[in-house]
Parts: sequence; structure tokens; C-alpha cells
Amino acid sequence: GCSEEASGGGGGGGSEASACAPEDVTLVGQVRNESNPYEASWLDGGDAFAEQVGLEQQRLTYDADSTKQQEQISQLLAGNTDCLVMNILPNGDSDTLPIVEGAQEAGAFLVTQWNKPADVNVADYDQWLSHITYNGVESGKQIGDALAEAIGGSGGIIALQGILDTGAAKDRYAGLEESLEENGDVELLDQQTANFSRDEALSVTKTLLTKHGDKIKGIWAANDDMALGALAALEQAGRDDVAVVGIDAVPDALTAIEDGTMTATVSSDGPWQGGIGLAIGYCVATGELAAEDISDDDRAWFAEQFLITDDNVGDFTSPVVDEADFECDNVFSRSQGAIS
Amino acid sequence: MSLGDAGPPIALVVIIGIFSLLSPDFRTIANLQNVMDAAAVLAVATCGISFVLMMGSIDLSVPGVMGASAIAVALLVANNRNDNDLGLLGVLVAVLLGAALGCLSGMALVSLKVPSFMTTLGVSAVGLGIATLMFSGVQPNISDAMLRGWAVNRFLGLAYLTWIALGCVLVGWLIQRYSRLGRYAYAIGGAEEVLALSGVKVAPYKVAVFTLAGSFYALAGVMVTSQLSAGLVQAGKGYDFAAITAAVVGGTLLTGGRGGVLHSAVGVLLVIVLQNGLVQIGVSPYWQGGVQGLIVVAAVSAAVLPQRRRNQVTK
Amino acid sequence: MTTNLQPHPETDASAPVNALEVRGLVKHYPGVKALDGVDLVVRQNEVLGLAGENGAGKSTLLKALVGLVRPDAGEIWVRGEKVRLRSVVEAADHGIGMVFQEQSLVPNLTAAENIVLGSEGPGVRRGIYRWDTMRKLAQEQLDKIGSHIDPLARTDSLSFAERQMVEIAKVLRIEERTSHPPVIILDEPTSVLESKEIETLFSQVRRLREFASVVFVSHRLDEVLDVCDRVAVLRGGQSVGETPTAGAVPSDLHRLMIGSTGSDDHYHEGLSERSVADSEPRLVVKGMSGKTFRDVDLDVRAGEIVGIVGVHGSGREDVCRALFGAEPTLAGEVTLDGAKLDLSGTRAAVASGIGYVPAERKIEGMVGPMSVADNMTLTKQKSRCAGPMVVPQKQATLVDKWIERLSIRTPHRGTQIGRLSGGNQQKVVLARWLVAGDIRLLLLDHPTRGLDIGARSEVYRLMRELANSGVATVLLADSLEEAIGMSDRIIVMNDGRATKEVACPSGGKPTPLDLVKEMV
Amino acid sequence: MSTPVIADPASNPAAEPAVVKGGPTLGQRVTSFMPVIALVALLTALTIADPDFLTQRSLTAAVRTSAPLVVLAAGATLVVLCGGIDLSIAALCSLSTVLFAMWLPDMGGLTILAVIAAAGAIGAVQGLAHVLLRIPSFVVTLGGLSIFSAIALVISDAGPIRVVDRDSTKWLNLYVAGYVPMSFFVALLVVAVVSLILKLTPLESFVKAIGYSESAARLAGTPVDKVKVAAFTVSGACAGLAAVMLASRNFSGSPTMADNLLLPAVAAIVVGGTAITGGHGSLWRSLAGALVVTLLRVGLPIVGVPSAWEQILYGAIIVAAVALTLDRSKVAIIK
Ligand SMILES: Nc1ncnc2c1ncn2[C@@H]1O[C@H](COP(=O)(O)OP(=O)(O)OP(=O)(O)O)[C@@H](O)[C@H]1O
Ligand SMILES: Nc1ncnc2c1ncn2[C@@H]1O[C@H](COP(=O)(O)OP(=O)(O)OP(=O)(O)O)[C@@H](O)[C@H]1O
Ligand SMILES: [Mg+2]
Ligand SMILES: [Mg+2]
Repeated sequence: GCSEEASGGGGGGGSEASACAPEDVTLVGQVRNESNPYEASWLDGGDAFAEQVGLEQQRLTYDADSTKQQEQISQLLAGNTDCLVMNILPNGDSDTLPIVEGAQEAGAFLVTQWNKPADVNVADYDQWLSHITYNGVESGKQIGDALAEAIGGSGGIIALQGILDTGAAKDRYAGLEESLEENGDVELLDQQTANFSRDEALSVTKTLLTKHGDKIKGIWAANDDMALGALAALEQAGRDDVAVVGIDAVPDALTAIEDGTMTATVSSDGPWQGGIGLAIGYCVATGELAAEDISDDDRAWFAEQFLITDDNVGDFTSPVVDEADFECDNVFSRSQGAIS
Repeated sequence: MSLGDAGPPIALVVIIGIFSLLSPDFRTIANLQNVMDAAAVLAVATCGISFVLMMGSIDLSVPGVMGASAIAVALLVANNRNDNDLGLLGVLVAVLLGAALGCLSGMALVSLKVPSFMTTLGVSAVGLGIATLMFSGVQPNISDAMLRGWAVNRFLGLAYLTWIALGCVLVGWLIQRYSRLGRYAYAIGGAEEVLALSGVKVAPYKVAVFTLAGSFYALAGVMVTSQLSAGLVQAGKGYDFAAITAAVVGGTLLTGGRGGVLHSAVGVLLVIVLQNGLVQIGVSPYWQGGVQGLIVVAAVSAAVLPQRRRNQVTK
Repeated sequence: MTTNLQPHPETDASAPVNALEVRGLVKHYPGVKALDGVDLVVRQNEVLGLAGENGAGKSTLLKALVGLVRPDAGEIWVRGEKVRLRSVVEAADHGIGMVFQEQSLVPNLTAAENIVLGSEGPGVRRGIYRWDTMRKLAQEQLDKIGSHIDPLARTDSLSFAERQMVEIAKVLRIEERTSHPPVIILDEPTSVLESKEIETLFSQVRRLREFASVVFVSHRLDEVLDVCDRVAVLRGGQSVGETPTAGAVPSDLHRLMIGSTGSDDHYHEGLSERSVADSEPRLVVKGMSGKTFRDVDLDVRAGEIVGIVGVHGSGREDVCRALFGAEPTLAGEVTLDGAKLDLSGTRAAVASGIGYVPAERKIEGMVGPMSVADNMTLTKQKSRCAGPMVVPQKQATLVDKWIERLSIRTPHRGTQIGRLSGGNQQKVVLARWLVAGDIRLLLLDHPTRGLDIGARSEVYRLMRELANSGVATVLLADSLEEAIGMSDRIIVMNDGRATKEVACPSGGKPTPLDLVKEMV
Repeated sequence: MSTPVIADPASNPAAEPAVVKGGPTLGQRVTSFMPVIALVALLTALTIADPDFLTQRSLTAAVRTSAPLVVLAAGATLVVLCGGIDLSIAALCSLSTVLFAMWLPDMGGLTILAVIAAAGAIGAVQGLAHVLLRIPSFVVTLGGLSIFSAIALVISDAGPIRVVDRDSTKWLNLYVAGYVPMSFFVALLVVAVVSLILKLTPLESFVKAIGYSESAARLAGTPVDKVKVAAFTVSGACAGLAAVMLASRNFSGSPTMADNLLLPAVAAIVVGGTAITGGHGSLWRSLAGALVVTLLRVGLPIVGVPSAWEQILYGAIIVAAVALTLDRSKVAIIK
């Protein structure tokens, strides 16, 4: 016959379970891969936090493969989950829910970042402590505005979209559309996807450069990798009159802003993101912070972000992990408000 | 050249014709240059894979080899991570690394008797692993003037990289036509068992072909690094299927024994022209992949239809 | 190269040394003892025939002589030296070369490359091809056998016979490789050749005898007696005797091969019992055209055997394939038993009760890695199924019955067909069409190619019995003699057209010469 | 219709007792178990690396995880056995997750069948294109891959679609006999049923004949085209079933959900010891292969192998696994 659950099943959604001893807590950070600087720095931030509390972080990567991410997580949740803290970067919006449900059932403490379907409510779950993201619409608009300003308020631009079926790509593009509405004289000549990839951005930009030629005054890219690809394309085309903006504040983009080849980017703080998720989970697991006490506004929130241009780029070139950010009474200090 | 070989070039001409009619932007000299430049990396990778496909084997190690060589070269020439400044020697070492990985595929194929599908898939993972180890969290950017210049400087309107790719196609063609290695690769695809009956030891040639292919992929990885001024672990992402597609579209049979470097060059142009043309005529990015797939199938069927036979074997 | 130098124990300084000597060679395969202590002597400058039934072990023995088969026991002596041959190259260094029973050329290389393959010599310098030299080297070999094939033609553009010539040209390269008189082995080189080409080959063999030794295998015993000086006979993996050819007749050999007396009149037995003149025409072809044939008219009565003869390129093979739906038909009308025949594909043909035995057995006739049983029942599912299900017991009984009836030599019905000797493979392919017993028209393309004389006469008997039971047969025979012997009527095809019909009743047979006149 | 009468063998002088004992030898029997041996070896190694890995919960999670991969690989195995390849399975599976999520609100429980049928039909179309236009299966399904991805992107508006009604797939999350996850049970059922159909009907010999030698099969009058189209249909339907499993596991459908399963699925087939050139192999082998691949994908990181080394180990182990499982006596030439 059939039964609901594998016998000997796990912890069950027990948030009222007695607090874990700090040394019993298992910390897991999971990102797509360690072969890009942003996500590598995320995991390093996680390690830094783990060291701070005398633990070790288990570093997981899933090669940007949704199924592999789910597979790893269900395997993880099949182990000992009593004091398991997970700081997860879901591959796409659709990957968040199964992770959440799995953690809820197994009783693991979960913080997610970046991707979450808009209609899923974090407060509906006990074990899903918080979802942190940056306001993509905001950042898309900020760099859109910066781009408009850089080209003098009028002229043609092209847009490089991210992976089309991710929330980040859509939000950022929506931000660009808002910005375009406000800057009526800026014309979107073309938009293509380059899948967040530097290499694809290079060839797409080259093609668009030949298609639109001198009409292009600016390039809006949904992340810095693509912006850097676009910069390479511009260099190869011998064009130095095109403004380029991106998002993420990866080190190379900051350098480019310092050099003046790139106009603007928006900060996302990888090391902080890697640490903060674990910190929230750790605080709840050890009982220093009660899940019930986290206000609804702090269950799903936008983290503080900054538009970086050559005015303020110096402040961001050497990011430091501030241990104080990870104190239990301080973990929500960077909140810019709840995700509406 | 038989009629079968003429199919892909005709398809290429037809597709260029159609795009030229549909889009004035497409038929500019600048865009022609752009197409040639955009084809450079894929052409070099496809050159390598052609030899493997000619033998009837397959090679999925492209992403791994390209990634490893891209990072390797970025760390060997002048860069922001260390004090190396090996210049051309660095490029050579990266290519040798690719050759070694290719050699590994070949050795596993002939000594363990594991199909190339698996050995190369394995080697791709190994290559990516090595690349990730070398990457170790910090993006290597190159400042080497020569390597950066390859992507930027032009000769007769084409980037140096494009000339390098043309050189590779020429060398590949010469190898295929005039070297024992190339002819034997072709023969292995035709009838491997017969070579053994004639007293030819095929194993060393197979290993050599994979080694040669590995060097081509590695050079392609170096070229990506030159274009992006940075060594990326993902430098070869997607180039495996793109290269196989280009070779197949160009008329190389996956069962081996037919096609070659020139066929592949035509295939590469077909694929790149399609990519470029669809952007130029403004097909929605959502649909581009699908339209491309449709045209590839149509082009191949148009090429095979005239020579289809009743009892023909299609795999 | 490991040459174990030992004095030959029986070498007598005065007697000429044997070119090749084999002692007690043994080779086991799973389930078969292919060689069971074979002894064989090849003398200098002689043409030695090797005869034996299908599966007697001829090919295995010869492959052992060129290092392709590693014998389990036994010795090989070359010119008085005991040698161990581990590869074709080592054999070639000892001056031994072979033309294989199955064609072994690389189809997508040029003829020239095939000829020099593996020993390119000056044709390749430091890994770089020198096409001119290569072509010259190949031309030299082709000139030896008087062939006019273009050395730079792709091999797969050549006809079967031309390819065979290339193989022979290739093996003659041995001459350049060794200072000793070479030993050249020809395993059934004539089975795919036309009579004219066979003549050319034989003159080559005779030329070779001047400076080399030749081992020659053929199932056509008259050929063997014609070209050889001496014939050794194998049976069941053992040497059972030898005879000089002078004065010998085929039946002597045949007796040795099978160990009892057999008839040598294979074509004519039992003909008189058959009369087909008044039966209804079963197959009627009117004005059929295809890619390589035009306006072919043909009719075959139930119980009749109609031979089609013609030179290469006459298109007779394609007519057969078109009738089986394996080649497109462009025009024409074909009826079988009065009903219009569906030529759209092989499925339809099989459903109408047509069977086809293709000439290229290895590629088209059988599925090598599959078992004898599966190959035999591949077509006629009903014979082994109950409803949609296969009944293994039914299949086993049926297959075993046919293995026995056609005396197919296989260790087991589950043995891979690829492991059988050529003749036995052919019997399985034939049996495929017989298992269900509902065949109406049988198209046989060189059905006896590579079959030993016993198997041949069994196939002939089989064909006649099928005809007697009402099956209509179209036969593309292996030789004109076979066509004349077996057919009731012969159609001559020429350049894609059926140009002549020759009646061929028992007692009133035409001569081969009569037909040849019509064919060219 | 006539029945030829062939003379009794007794009258034939050349006749000899032809039949001796035969059948698979011990060695051949062992090689057919190699995929299982590889699986056990891998499990042992993982357990040694991390003793916690060998728990019932952990194994249950692993087989549950493997279910969609098993189904995908099983379907594609048929195409591979016929000598072709189906590169579209993953993209078709992704498209099917989208269709599933879109149709569920209207169709309810019937959606499962509808999605499987639709995916099967799409598979059949590819099969027809392959046999009628005589385009290599590699090209047809490569085209299919990009076309299905595009369709999925467009109809889903490039985003995930939530599965709100979870009741119709709830049964997939049950456990059979308390231990075996239902989805894995269904996967086993698919493998068993398809294998049995092959075994009990002439289809197995058709499929193998086509895979080993298509021209011989055709000239023997086997229904080559029908069998191939059927293989593509089953492959498509399996992609549909895998999609149902994925969508119910992820509570949504998404246009790229299964895209990354293509190489693992083909790897599973090859790791099982099925010849990529066709003819030799079986669905059972792919089942074992899929489990090996799943264990590698989830096991290595969970037992704590660092990311870069995980990839290197993955590469080395799949090659070793195939070295172990491939029965070289059935595959003349390794390409
Ligand atoms: N590779 C093999 N594996 C297993 N059995 C084999 C193999 N090769 C040959 N045999 C068996 O060895 C025996 C001798 O075969 P061989 O090919 O030498 O016969 P042959 O005399 O050349 O026959 P034919 O005249 O039909 O060519 C046969 O019973 C055959 O089935
Ligand atoms: N008129 C023609 N034009 C072009 N090619 C032809 C023509 N006639 C025959 N051929 C080709 O020549 C080859 C030999 O023809 P075919 O096999 O039908 O002759 P055949 O008489 O059966 O020869 P064999 O005596 O070997 O059986 C075939 O591949 C066929 O395609
Ligand atoms: Mg033989
Ligand atoms: Mg013929």
C-alpha cells in the first residue's frame, strides 16, 4: 500500500524544537558555481561568517542546473536536518518553492536570495526565515537613468537582456522601461538576450553595432558580465563614444568605471549576501532570534543598494565584510523595506 | 565535388540572398566583416571537431578544453593575478594544455575502449574542474598587448583573430588532404577494421586526432580570452553543440568518413549568418533559437532530399 | 619482429625449402574447433589450391598465416624458419600477403591509397602525402594486373569487380616489401568476378607462380583444378588429403571434401520432373523503368525459374531490387497473380509473398551480431508468434528444424550469425524466406556466392523443390553455367534493357557462348 | 499459397548433427550485471567517504531524485537502440512542464495523460520527419531542441507557471510499501513494461536489427520506419511523463526546467553499457546508468567533495563506469 511519507522520516516542521547548541549547527551555502567572481565571493563571505562563529560552511554548487540544485537539496534534507541552516541562491523563480517546501517539511532553516515567485508569501512558512533580494526594477531604472544622463538625455540605446525566464532579468528590464518612459528622448533601438554571458554579449553587441551603427549612443546591460562583453565589442569596433551600464558591481566593472570606459553599475554585495543568509539562520537556530519575532517586513526584503558611478566608485573597490552586519540584532540592518 | 557536397554551399548562398533582400543592414560591408569576425572562434573549434567527426567519433570536450585554456592563457600572459608575462609562449602552453586534454580523451578511448562520447564528456568535466581550480575566485584579466591586439587590430578589414581562424582552416585543410594523419582519420571513419587488416595500427592515429582537435579547441579558448580580455571558465560554453551543428550542417556525417574542414567552414558560416541575419531582420529573441533550428533542419533536408534513396540508411 | 631462428628438423640441404609449412595448427572458437591440427605445405613457385566445405576452416587457417588469427597450438614455418606471426605487418615482412574473403578496402579513400595502405613507402614522407608518387606506386601495381582503373578514383565509385582488382593490386605490393619470393594468399577471389575478369586474374596467378607461391581458395572446383598445381583439402578443421591437379576431376575433390561420393552434375538433376509450360504467369512486368533500367518486360510463371544474365551495369540487379520495393520504380506495371503489385517498399513486397536474397550478404543480407534464430525469423513473424507475442519454444523448434533441413553448421541457434562461415550464413538468409512457407516469388541475387559445392547443390535442390511447389523464381546466377543449368528461361539484359529471351528447357540448353554473344 | 516441401535431412549426405549446447556463457552473464556492479561500487565508495550517506532516508531521496532521469533515459534508450539519437528529450520535457502547468487548471487529473500524449505526438512528428525526409536523427532532434525551447519560452511568456492544484499529482509523492517513492516506482514500471513489450514481441529483434544494420533489416522486410517512429514516440511520451514528475516536484512548469538533463540522460544510457551506435543494450541498463549518474550528481557534493574536484571526479568516474559496463563482444568497433 501507499503511505504519505518514507518511514523513519525526518524532523517535521518543528520551529518550537529546542534551540541548537552553536557547535551542532550545520551551515550550507549554495550558489550556481564557483567559476564566476560574484558567486565565489558569496561563498567566501559565507566562510567568513562561519569562521566568525567557529563553524565551517559546506559549499555547494550546481552548475546553474535547476534539476541538480533540487537533487542536491533533497539529498541534503534527507540527512540530519535538525540544526541545518541553508543560505540558497535558487537558480530561477520556479526553483524556490520546492526548496522551501522541502526545508519546511524537514525542519531546516532556510534563507533564499534573488529569486522568488512574486505570489509566494514567505510568512506562510515557519522554516523559511527570510528572502533577500535587490530591487531589480529599481536597479534597472537607476542605470537606465544614469545611461540617459550620460548620453545627454537623448539618442539611441540598445538593451542586453539576461536569461529570459528569470525574475531578475524581467525586473531589470521593467526598470529600463520605466526609465525610458521618463526619458522620452531616449530611444530603445533594439533589445536582445545575451543570457547574462560575457561571451554572448560580445557577439550580440557586435551585430547590433553593425545594424544600428552610429545611432547607438548607449548600451544598457542587465548585468556587468554582459556590460563587459559589450565593452569588448566596442573596443573591437573602435568605438569609444558609447556609454555602457550594468548591474552587480563585479570588480572588473568597478575598474572599468574607474577607467572611465563604463558609466554606471549597481552594487550587489556578494560577501555580505553569503554571510547574511547564514547569519539569520544561525541566530534562529541557536535561539538568539525567535522566528516569530521577525517582523513580516523582514521576511522578504530588499537589501540596500547603491548606484555606482565614477563619483563614488572608490568606496566600493575593496569591499570588506563587516562582522557587525552579522550580529543577531543587526541582521536586518540593510533592509530597504519589504518586497511589495 | 559531388552534388551532395554542393548542398550546404548552395544553402549558404540562398540564405545570404534572402537576408540581403530582407534587410539592408545585413548586406553592408561592415556586417560582412562582422559575420567573419563572429565566425572566427567557432571556425577554429569546428576545425578541430571535424577531424574527430570524420573518424566517426564524437567530441563533447570542447567546453572543458576551451575553459581550461582560456584561464591558463589568462594566467600566463600579463594579467592582474600574477606577474607572469610569457606572451606567445603562454599561448603555446595553453594550446599544449588543450592538446594534453585531447590526448587524454584519445587515450581513454583506445586503451579503456570507452566510446568517445563518454571519454570526451568526462574530459570536459575534468577540464572545467581544472579551470575552476586555476580560477580560484578571482577573475584573471589580461593586459598583454599582443593578445588583446588580436581582437582589436585589423588587417584588410578583418580582425587578426579572423585571419588566425582562416589560417586554421587552411592548415586543417592541408592536414586533411596532405597528411597521413588526416587521410587516416578519414579512412578510420570509412572502414576502421580494414585499416587493421592492412597492418595499420589505428590507435595512435586516433589519439593523435583527439590531440590535434584538443589543440584547436585550446586555440579557440585563447581567442575567446583575447576577445574578452579575460579568462573565463565558461569560455567554451555552448561551443560543443555549436561546433557539431556547424559540422553537420556543412555536410559532415556523424557516422564518419565524409565531410571535412572545408565543409565545416561552410557550416560555420551558415550558422553564424543565420544568427546574425535573424538579429538583423529583427526576429524576436524568444523565437530566434526556434527559427534557427527550423532553418537548420530545412537546410539539411534540402541538401539530402535530392540524393535520397529507397534503402538509404539514416541514423 | 620476432623471428625464432631454428634449423628445420627435417631440412635436407639438397631439397628445396618449402615456402611455407604449417604443422598441427589448432584454433578454438567458443563452441567450434575451427582448426583441429591442420598440416599444410606450400612449395616454392607453386599454386596450391585449398578446398573444403563451408566452415571447414580455410579462412581461419589463412588468417593465421597472416597473423590475424592467433592459433592456440601448432607451428608455422616460413622458408625453413619457425615464425610467430602477430600482425599483418609481420606477415608481410615475411613475404606473406592475403586478399580477404570479405572485401577489405576503405570505401572513401582512393584506389591508390588503398593499394599502398599501411606500406606507403615513398608515397608518404614525414607524414606528408606525396600524391604523385602515391599514384605512380599504385599505377605500377595496377599495371601488373593490366587494370585500367584510375588510381585516384574513390574506391566506392568502383564496381565490385574493380574493387576486387584493387585488392589484388594491393596484395602484390608484397613483392616490393621482401627480397624473398612472396607467398600470396587469395581467399575466394573469384566469387564476385565475371568470367572475363577471372581470366585476367588467372593469368596474373600464373605470372605470380614464376617468382612466388600462391594459395588459392575457391568453391568452384573446376577453377581450382584449372589454375592450381596441387590441391589440399580441409574437412572439419583437419587436413584430409591432397592431390595433384593433373588428371584430377572435380568429383575427386568433392569426394575428399565431404568424405563420400557426391554427384558432380549439380545443375541438371531432376530437371525432367518439372513442367511449367502450362501454368499461369505469376509475375507479369510490363514496361518497368527505374534509374538504371528502362522498359523491362518480364513474366515468370508459377514454378518457373527465370535467369537474368548481363554484364556489369546491365541493370539486372536493380530490376530485382525494384521488384522487391528496395529501389524506386519510375514507370511500368507489375502484377503478381493478377493483382497489381505494390512497389512502394520492402514491407509491401514481403506482404505480397515476395522474398529477396541480396548479393552483399554481410551488409544487406544479415544482421551480424544477432543470433541465427533471430536472423532466420526476422521476416516471418507469424512463424514464431502467437498473436503479437513471440513464443520462444515455437521459434526454437522451427529454427532447429531448418538448421537441420539445410544442414546449417552452427554450434547453436543462439550463436551470432556473424560467427558462421559464409556459406552457412547464406543458408540462414535463404531459410528466412522459407520458414513461413507462404512465399510466391523469390528473387535470388547471386544466391550461391561463396557457397561450397555441397551447399550449392543443396541450394539448387532447394530452388527446384520450391519451384516444384509453385514458387516463381528470378535468378541472378553466379556464373553463366549456373544460369543455364538452373533456369527454365533466360532473359539477357543489356544496358538497362531486356534485349533477348532465350528458352532454356531441360535437354535444349544454350551454351554459355550463345549467351555471351547476346550480352555484349 | 504454396508450401514448399524440402527433402528430409536423412537423404542428405552432407548433413551432420548441427545443434550442440549454447546460450550465454558465464562471462557474458557477468557482463550483463556490470551496470549493477558499477552502481554498488559507487555506493560503497560514497559510503566510505561519508558513512552517513548510506541511510534509508538518503537512499530513498536519491532514487526519488533519479525518477525523471530514469524515465527520460529509458525513452531515449529505444531511439539509441535503433541506431539514432534523441537530443530533444530535455527540451521537450521542459516544454511539457509548461504545458502541464498551463493545462492543469482546465483539465485537472486528465492533464497527466494529455501531456504524455502531446509529448508522444511531438516525438512521433520528429520520428516521421526523420524517416520520411531521411534527415539524420541528430539533426532532426537538434532542430526539435531549439524549436521546443522557443515554443516553451513563448507560451510561458518566459517565466515559470505555478502548479496551484497539487492534488492531481499528489500521488507521485506517496511511497510504495513505505519505502519506495511513487515516482521511482512509476519509473520502474515504465522500464519494466517497455522492456517486457520488447522481450515478448518481435519488437526487440526489430529494434536490434535496425540498430545493428538498418539496410539488412529493411531488406528482410522489417517495418523499419514504423519501429523508428514508434521509438521516437515512446521517447517523447517518456519526456512527457518525466515532465509530470518534475512539475509535481517543483510545483511549477518552466521553459528551461529540464534543459540540463540532456547530457545526464545520454550519459546514463552510455554508462549503462548501451552502445551509442545502436543495436546492443537495454532499458534496464539505462536504469542502472541513471542511478549511477544521479549518485554522482548529488553524492559527490553532499559527501563534501569541493566543486572543482567534483567535476574532475565526475569526469573520471563516468569514464571508468563505461569502461566497466560496456560489453565489447557485442560492439565490434568503439568509436
Ligand atoms: N570469429 C569467429 N568466432 C567464432 N567462430 C568462428 C569465427 N571465425 C570462424 N569461426 C568458425 O570457425 C569455423 C571455420 O570458419 P572459416 O571461416 O575458416 O570457414 P571457411 O572454410 O573459410 O568457410 P567458407 O568457405 O564458408 O568461407 C566455422 O565453423 C566458423 O563458424
Ligand atoms: N545506365 C547506367 N547508368 C549509370 N549507372 C548504371 C547504369 N546501369 C547500371 N549502373 C550502375 O552500375 C552498377 C552495376 O549495375 P548492376 O549491379 O545492376 O549490374 P549487374 O549486371 O547486376 O552486375 P553483376 O553481374 O555484378 O550482378 C549499379 O550500381 C548501377 O547503379
Ligand atoms: Mg572462408
Ligand atoms: Mg550484380
